[in-house]
Amino acid sequence: MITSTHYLVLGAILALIGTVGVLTRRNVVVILMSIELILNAANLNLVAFARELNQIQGQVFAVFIIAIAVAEASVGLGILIALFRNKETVDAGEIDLLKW
Amino acid sequence: MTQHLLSIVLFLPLVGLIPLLLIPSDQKRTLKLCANGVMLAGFLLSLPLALQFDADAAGYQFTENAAWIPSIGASFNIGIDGISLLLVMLTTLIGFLATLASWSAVEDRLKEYYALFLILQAGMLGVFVSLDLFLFYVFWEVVLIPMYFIIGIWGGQRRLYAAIKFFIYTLAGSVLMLLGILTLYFQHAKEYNVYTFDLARLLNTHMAMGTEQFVFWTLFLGFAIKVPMFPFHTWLPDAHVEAPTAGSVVLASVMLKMGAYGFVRFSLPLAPHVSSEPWVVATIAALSIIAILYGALVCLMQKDWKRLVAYSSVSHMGFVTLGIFALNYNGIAGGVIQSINHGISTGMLFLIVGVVYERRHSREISAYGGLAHVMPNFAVVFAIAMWSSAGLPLLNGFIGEFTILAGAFAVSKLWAVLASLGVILAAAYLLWLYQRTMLGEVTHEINRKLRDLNAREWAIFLPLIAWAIWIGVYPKPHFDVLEKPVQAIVERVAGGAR
Amino acid sequence: MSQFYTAADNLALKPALALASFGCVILLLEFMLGRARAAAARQWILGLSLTGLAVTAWTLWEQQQALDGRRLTAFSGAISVDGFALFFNWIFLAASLVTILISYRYLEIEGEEQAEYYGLILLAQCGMYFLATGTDLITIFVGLELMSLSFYILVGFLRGERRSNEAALKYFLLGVFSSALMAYGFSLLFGVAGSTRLKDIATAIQSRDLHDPILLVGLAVTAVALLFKISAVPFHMWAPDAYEGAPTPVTAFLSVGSKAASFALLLRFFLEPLGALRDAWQPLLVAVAVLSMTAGNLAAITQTNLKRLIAYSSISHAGYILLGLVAGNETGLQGVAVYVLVYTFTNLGALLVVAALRSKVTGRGIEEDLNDISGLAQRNPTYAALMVVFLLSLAGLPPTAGFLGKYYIFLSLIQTGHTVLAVVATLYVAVALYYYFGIVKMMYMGQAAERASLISSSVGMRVALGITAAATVVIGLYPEPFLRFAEISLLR
Amino acid sequence: MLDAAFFYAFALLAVTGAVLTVTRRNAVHSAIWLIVSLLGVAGLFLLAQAEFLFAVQIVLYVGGIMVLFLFVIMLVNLDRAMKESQFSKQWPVALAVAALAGFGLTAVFRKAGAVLPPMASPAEQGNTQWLAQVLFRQYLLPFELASVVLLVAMVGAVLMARKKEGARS
Repeated sequence: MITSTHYLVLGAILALIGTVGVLTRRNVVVILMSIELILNAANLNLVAFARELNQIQGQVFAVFIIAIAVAEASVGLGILIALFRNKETVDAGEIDLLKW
Repeated sequence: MTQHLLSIVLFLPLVGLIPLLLIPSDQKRTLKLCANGVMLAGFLLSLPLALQFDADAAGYQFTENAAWIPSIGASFNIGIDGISLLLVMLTTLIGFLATLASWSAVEDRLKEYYALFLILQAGMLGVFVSLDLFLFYVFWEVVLIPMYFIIGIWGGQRRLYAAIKFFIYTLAGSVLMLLGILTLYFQHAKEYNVYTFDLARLLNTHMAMGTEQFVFWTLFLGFAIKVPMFPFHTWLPDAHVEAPTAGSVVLASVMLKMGAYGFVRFSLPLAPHVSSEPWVVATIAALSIIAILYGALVCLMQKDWKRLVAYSSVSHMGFVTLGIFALNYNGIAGGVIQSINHGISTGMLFLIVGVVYERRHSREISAYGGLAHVMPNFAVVFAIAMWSSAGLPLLNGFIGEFTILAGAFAVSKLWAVLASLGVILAAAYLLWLYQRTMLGEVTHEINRKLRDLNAREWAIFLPLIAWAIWIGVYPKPHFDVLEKPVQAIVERVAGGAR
Repeated sequence: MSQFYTAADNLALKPALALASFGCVILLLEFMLGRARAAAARQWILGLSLTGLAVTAWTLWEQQQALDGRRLTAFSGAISVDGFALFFNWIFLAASLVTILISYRYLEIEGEEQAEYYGLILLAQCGMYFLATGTDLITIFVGLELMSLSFYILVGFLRGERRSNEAALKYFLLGVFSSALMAYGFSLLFGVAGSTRLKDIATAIQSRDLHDPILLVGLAVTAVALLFKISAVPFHMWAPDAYEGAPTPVTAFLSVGSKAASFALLLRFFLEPLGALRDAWQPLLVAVAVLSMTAGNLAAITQTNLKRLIAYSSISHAGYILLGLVAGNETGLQGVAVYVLVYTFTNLGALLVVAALRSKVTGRGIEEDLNDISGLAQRNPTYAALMVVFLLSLAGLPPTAGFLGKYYIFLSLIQTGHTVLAVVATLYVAVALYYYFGIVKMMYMGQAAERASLISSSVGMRVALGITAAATVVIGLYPEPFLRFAEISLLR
Repeated sequence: MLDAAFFYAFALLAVTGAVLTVTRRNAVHSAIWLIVSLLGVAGLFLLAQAEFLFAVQIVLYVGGIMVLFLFVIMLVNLDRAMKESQFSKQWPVALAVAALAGFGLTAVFRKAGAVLPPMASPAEQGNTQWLAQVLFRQYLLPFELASVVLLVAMVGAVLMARKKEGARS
């Protein structure tokens, strides 16, 4: 049977992959995608808990997280474009005026 | 008027800051007159303190107490006893004379210079009159800041290094001291359920031995660095040498006394058990004797006139701490008197270096020689200062050192013997210095044209000489005011030793 | 839930409503008026944003009067306004006010005079309002994002400057990462409690086995995200870059406003839901605090850029504030409040002087190098003297306000028996003094460089300087009313 | 049984997509794999009776954010980004974090999971209606706040992305 643990483990795996992605990738867009994975992991947890506890609040929280993810992505990409205008790279490692 | 006399003396320099800051920076003469006027007024206003002081009364006089930060139990609580009185008088006098000595020595950024001196003066007075530990700590720290600037802006070649070294060293000591104060404050609150920084009430605190050790040693660090005692003295030569003359004078004459005063006023009464523990006393006495001998030996090797005077401070202040930790009446009273003496004589010695430095811009001893022929008046003044510092009878240094040695002798003959070695060495390096700079033939042609003391310089030296002779010939009034407070401290420590 | 929008809701929402409405209007002003007309109305926009702050101040005052020390819970537990929240909100208000006052001239020099800037500041403050008042995971999360997103944009506001772009991007990436972690942690906390209210989470934690893995993981991840936000070591790497690259007024706002808000959240979290787990997190916080003080102070010594130096010093300040939480007694918490209060004014003041260094005469390129402040005392004695006051206060020397913050922290450590920590913390005061006085040395004893040290002052600058300096000195000399205020705020 | 099969299928989709997202060299490929992963998660939402979230996931993420991502990837210099090395030197850090998180993971494993009951809304309404009820009553405040967040994001993105005109030299 599928239990909430299954969801939690899956969420943890996704969060883990996302974290590794954030820490190791140098392409800014891919880092952003990895962060989306962590957010999705959170959403999976919330949905699973919502069902386990019969609490719709979990799903409501997930809706908020998705909305926030949208907002973050658009701002982030805006910043990226602004940077790209001044310097043609999307490599986080090459952003070197300030020490990383 | 009289019931606020002490506050008036304390805050007058800060009030004087207002007109000083309003004078345009290019009116140098007005600035100088203003600063000197304020300092002179400060000295004159402090005279009634001495005249009205009742030596027979126990406890503090001229006390004032006002709420300041009730929620933490800090109050504006000031007052003086005999110990404070002497140091306050020394401060107001030296403050004025140091300012006067800057008249022609400093021509650069005058407004800032005098403003800093006024702040410094208020801070030092505050340290000596505070009867609330929070207030005391605030004044203690306030003193550091103007001195940093005075050394750093108007100092010599390596002024930046000397200034920051002085600042960091003394600050490190004083923040640790804050921890000691806070521990005491907390212990008192635990015992009486009242949070207060009032010295009189904190004296009633009972502490476990471990806690008292912590309090004692944190306070010790703060005061020992200020004095400075032997292993903590390394900031002193740099600061003294690099500071402008007035800065050195104030630093040596008054600021070092803050440490000695701290021992007498706070360390001994607040932590009587630890201060009277044999190993503590032995340690501190050993450090003091090392300071006396080491300071004197280093003096013998100096080529730099000012550095020599600086190291002589280390040696002389060793006497002061030795006396204080003899823990008997003679020792402590002698320590306080010697603090004043050191203020007078070392102040004079630094002023003397200042006089020639202003004329020749060199501190090398070898740059001078035979000055007695060129500057006879100066030679006389220097001779008096030298004898005073070396402890010649009929001058102040003899009284202080003799009393301290008597106090030390009562505790340990070995201490007294070793310390008297310091007296001999002091005579040696001072006489040798005098010989090299003043006596014999004029070694450098350029020195032939040096002016002798002018009226202003006489005015600076005369009060100091007068005070030196007064203490040397008739020290009784000084010991009279010290009798009650010192007796109280001795009894308290003896009570703690049980 | 009987009524949709109660009177309590209304009272609790007022300041946020004021901030949000003024913020949104200003944010959209350029879209509505057109760029040219908006540019012509610059002063009106400044006036409008100040009006917004005035209205906010009035509503906060109203709340303060109406509550009188009680706690007001609104929106069925989503937010609660109490002394704690009000205290922090006054700090946020002061931070925005000073930021706006110093921004006008700065933006003029940078040629970025856009209305959105002021709107974003007000909206960031709106987000902070919910960080201080929020008692519900969702509200806190959304409020945090409102603040953070506004800051990402503000940090990158100098679009023509590559350093500003890069700072924004780095701050954004790490900020979003920490937000994602926080979301993940929150999701687990929700699972433990079955509710998003902090109150329920606190109850759940008390009734649950402490070794419940979900709870532990949730708490750990949330704690990491919170430490990210206050830039405590080892989660601090974004701060120096963001501080350096951002427009200086934004640096000021970021270093005090965002930090104070994050601390408000951290305090609420560690004291309310996590209060029961004190024994578990205390050693970790000790480690983080000591690391922050050490790394912050040691790194600051080697900095040659003023803003970077202040960034590292602010990391060490975060360490000090955490020590108050480590002590955790009444004094410690009061210390946190007082420390945040004095740090706000002092750091604003110091960065204000740095912002004032930027002038048209200086020409292009943000340097804010230590050399730029060299010889300042000769040309602008007032600015230099006040900078000394700010630096003394940052170092924590009496008689400036900064001493009081340190005083409470030290006292609380002694009261709770953390003597060794207290000794370490005091010795770092001496270290900090060394690099702060490096700046003083440049100002007073350095030679005035050719291009540097001409303050571009404006009315707003001077007013802001007056506010910050007065606060630093007055709190230092006569702190009684402020201490009473901090005390009343926390002891509810 | 069917539930389990669906769960594993979607989970496989989500994990595979995620792994490939963070390992692909080409950012466009990463984006496409992210879509796969997000779709997998969307399927799981459906399975866990979060129909509304399923729709939001598809429309907002896959429809909105991904298009945005792809747009930006195309806009910035793809060829050059491809040639640059793709991984930073932070592997040890990443490994440590992974180990730590792996520990958390096993910790979560140990907890005996509850069998998921079907969700039962209080008023016999659909989950979406229920969600709306709670959203607009209990979470009205954050909902309004979120709209401000989105406004900030919108204005901010425009502000950042548009050219600085009249740039003085």
